[in-house]
Amino acid sequence: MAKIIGAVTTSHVPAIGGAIAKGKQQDPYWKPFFDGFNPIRQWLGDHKPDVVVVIYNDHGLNFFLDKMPTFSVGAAPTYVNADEGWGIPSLPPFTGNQPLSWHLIESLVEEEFDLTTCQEMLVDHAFTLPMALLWPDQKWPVTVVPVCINTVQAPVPSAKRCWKLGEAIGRAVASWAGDEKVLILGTGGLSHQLDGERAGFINKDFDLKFMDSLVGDDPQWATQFSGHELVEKTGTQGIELLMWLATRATLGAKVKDVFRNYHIPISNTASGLMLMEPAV
Amino acid sequence: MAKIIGAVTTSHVPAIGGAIAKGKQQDPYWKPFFDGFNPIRQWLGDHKPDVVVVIYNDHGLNFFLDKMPTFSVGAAPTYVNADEGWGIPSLPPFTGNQPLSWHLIESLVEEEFDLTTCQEMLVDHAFTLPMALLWPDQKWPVTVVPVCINTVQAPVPSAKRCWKLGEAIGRAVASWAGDEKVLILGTGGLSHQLDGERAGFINKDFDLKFMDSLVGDDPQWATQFSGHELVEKTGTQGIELLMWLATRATLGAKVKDVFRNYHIPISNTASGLMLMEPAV
Amino acid sequence: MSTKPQIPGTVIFDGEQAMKGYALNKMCFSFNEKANRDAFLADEEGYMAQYGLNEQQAAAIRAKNVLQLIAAGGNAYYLAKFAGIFGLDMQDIGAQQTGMTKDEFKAKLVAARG
Amino acid sequence: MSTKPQIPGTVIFDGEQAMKGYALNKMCFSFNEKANRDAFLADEEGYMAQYGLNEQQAAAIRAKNVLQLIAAGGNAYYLAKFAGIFGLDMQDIGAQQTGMTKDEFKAKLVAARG
Ligand SMILES: [Fe+3]
Ligand SMILES: [Fe+3]
Repeated sequence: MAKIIGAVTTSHVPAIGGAIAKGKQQDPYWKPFFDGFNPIRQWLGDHKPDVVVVIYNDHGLNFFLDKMPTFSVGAAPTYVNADEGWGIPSLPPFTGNQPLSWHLIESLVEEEFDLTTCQEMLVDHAFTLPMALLWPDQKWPVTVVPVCINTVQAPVPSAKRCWKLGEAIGRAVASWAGDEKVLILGTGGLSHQLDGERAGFINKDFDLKFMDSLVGDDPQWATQFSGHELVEKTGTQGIELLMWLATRATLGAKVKDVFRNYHIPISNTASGLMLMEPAV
Repeated sequence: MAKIIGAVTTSHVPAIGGAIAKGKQQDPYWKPFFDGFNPIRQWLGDHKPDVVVVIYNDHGLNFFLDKMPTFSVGAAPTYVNADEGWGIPSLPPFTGNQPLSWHLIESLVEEEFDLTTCQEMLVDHAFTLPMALLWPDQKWPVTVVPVCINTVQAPVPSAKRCWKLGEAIGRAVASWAGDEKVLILGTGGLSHQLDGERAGFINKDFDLKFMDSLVGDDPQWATQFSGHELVEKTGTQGIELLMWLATRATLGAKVKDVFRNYHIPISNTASGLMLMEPAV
Repeated sequence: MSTKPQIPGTVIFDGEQAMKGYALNKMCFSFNEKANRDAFLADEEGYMAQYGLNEQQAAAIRAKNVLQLIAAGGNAYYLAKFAGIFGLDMQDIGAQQTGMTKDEFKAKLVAARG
Repeated sequence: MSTKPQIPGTVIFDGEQAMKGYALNKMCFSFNEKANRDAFLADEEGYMAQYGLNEQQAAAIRAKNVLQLIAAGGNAYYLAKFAGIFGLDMQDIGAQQTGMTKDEFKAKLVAARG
């Protein structure tokens, strides 16, 4: 049976792509961010996952407002990205895991998740850059299954619903007949707001409390808040923490808090990073 | 407060468009089908709905497999159709009811339906032809909200899930601040199978039992069956009866059985027609 | 994906079929537009190559054989648009798949009245 | 749609905003492709007309003013692609919206470390 061996949650911003392309990882501005990934890479080398389920949000590359899904799951043979409008360098293609994609889709629809299935799908920086942070040589040693959550168009799914989605993904992986080691990678947040007079808003207190909550006794703590309240507390794009909730939920009730990093700012974003393992 | 004044469920097939275009309504082949709509038109003239929520399935016009939603809701200012590949005449555009669309979307996402929102949307014969059967002059006296359910790509949503969707649409309409009279129009089915060696399969016993169930004490009778079982009993396209279930569910526990028609065949399809009112 | 009991004469378009038929269905989806239908008719082989159909799919298209198209991963909803190019109606399609004449197939439908 | 308490300096991109901004956002979505970015730069007015921008939207685009673009229904995720055409980064955008210099805005971000 397939097994979730761990989950990584991280922030994403397009500027990371620029920093990688220009080799700025050790510049004083970027060092505290990039160095945070060293222990993760160590862990990946030791644990060698076979598949990554990437829970992320599209930033207007694959989806426009004509067809905007709440939850979409990729089922393509390969996934590529694009320059997204500002010419960021594109990364090598990712190989899909179509049988696992369809198993996830079958399981989730059975559990009354109203998915949009994507048999062709562009993946944006929220997908590609965290992968490049985990595997800097960009020779992906894994296949992938993209799971995308809408944060572009309100209403976005509630934190409660995203938690349930993550739980169902956990059950789906556990019921998969293959023997793959699965990593869940959730990308987004933490607090930041790009638009409006409140641009530059960051909420360190909330972020730290949120990170604590995920590895504590009440990992569903953040699900008490509505989408509107989460925007108020974390910024218009801080709502991307929904990816972290779904990711955490795949791991079950208790987890091992393996590693954390938190750094302000990368671009306009409070950057968080966590590695969790399911508690045995 | 807005109010659902009734629901019509009907079959759809592209050939109806050809019959209308050629004025064949009184040909012996088509007469038993078209005449069935006379009492419905009478009722519409008496009750004058303001808005129609059309629950239908797309046949590969608006959605391809690259982005295939389980449930999608239109939120466009206008909806047009297209020739769909075989040159059927296109009908006058339909005016959307965007405020009601967004109210439905807000309500349904709040209730954990994972919708795809469509701010631009082509509507196919499953939407346009039933409208033309209700209003043959094609001067639509109503605004519309399209709700589309996937029957193209398995897994399709379960009958249970479609029932719940309909219930939630009923609650959403009831909570809408406007004073519109709302008609629900569900289109699809009844038993038919276009593809495979079993093409031409029709199951009259099941269809009649299903129609009875909708106005009886156990309107959820058909929700006991899985999607696979429904295909077995009603054909690969007979599964479109999901639209009827969602439509019926908008009306609440008890309904008045106002009118029914059933005729075999139109094209390869067993054609059913029902008009129900919520019981007061 | 395929653990459910078979329904005779019936292929459920599930993930397995979808993976098999993507190129074929994408081509058929393009036939929603008249310009594309015309382009196909003008150069069938070139059009199929453009969508990357495999040999099984191309042969089924050349043969206009619906059962073969389904076996090659075709989805009924998209295949209908291919059939439309040749003015085939659903009774033509039904007759072809069941090995009946069109009149026999129509009679079978009427017989379902019981 | 707008019954929730206002968050100061913040516009939630809900249905109301979406209805207002569809044409603008559709144009910005097109900037995912370099050919479209180039076409815009070659003829800004013609490109805007092609997408049916209203006067408020066109004026905001001409002014490259983010707050005006948001007021005209622009969505941050799509607007970012417009900003990218001019090589503006998120600190430029932040400074413009908050009325700070870029250095002041950067200092504000660092100050969030507490
Ligand atoms: Fe983001
Ligand atoms: Fe149909």
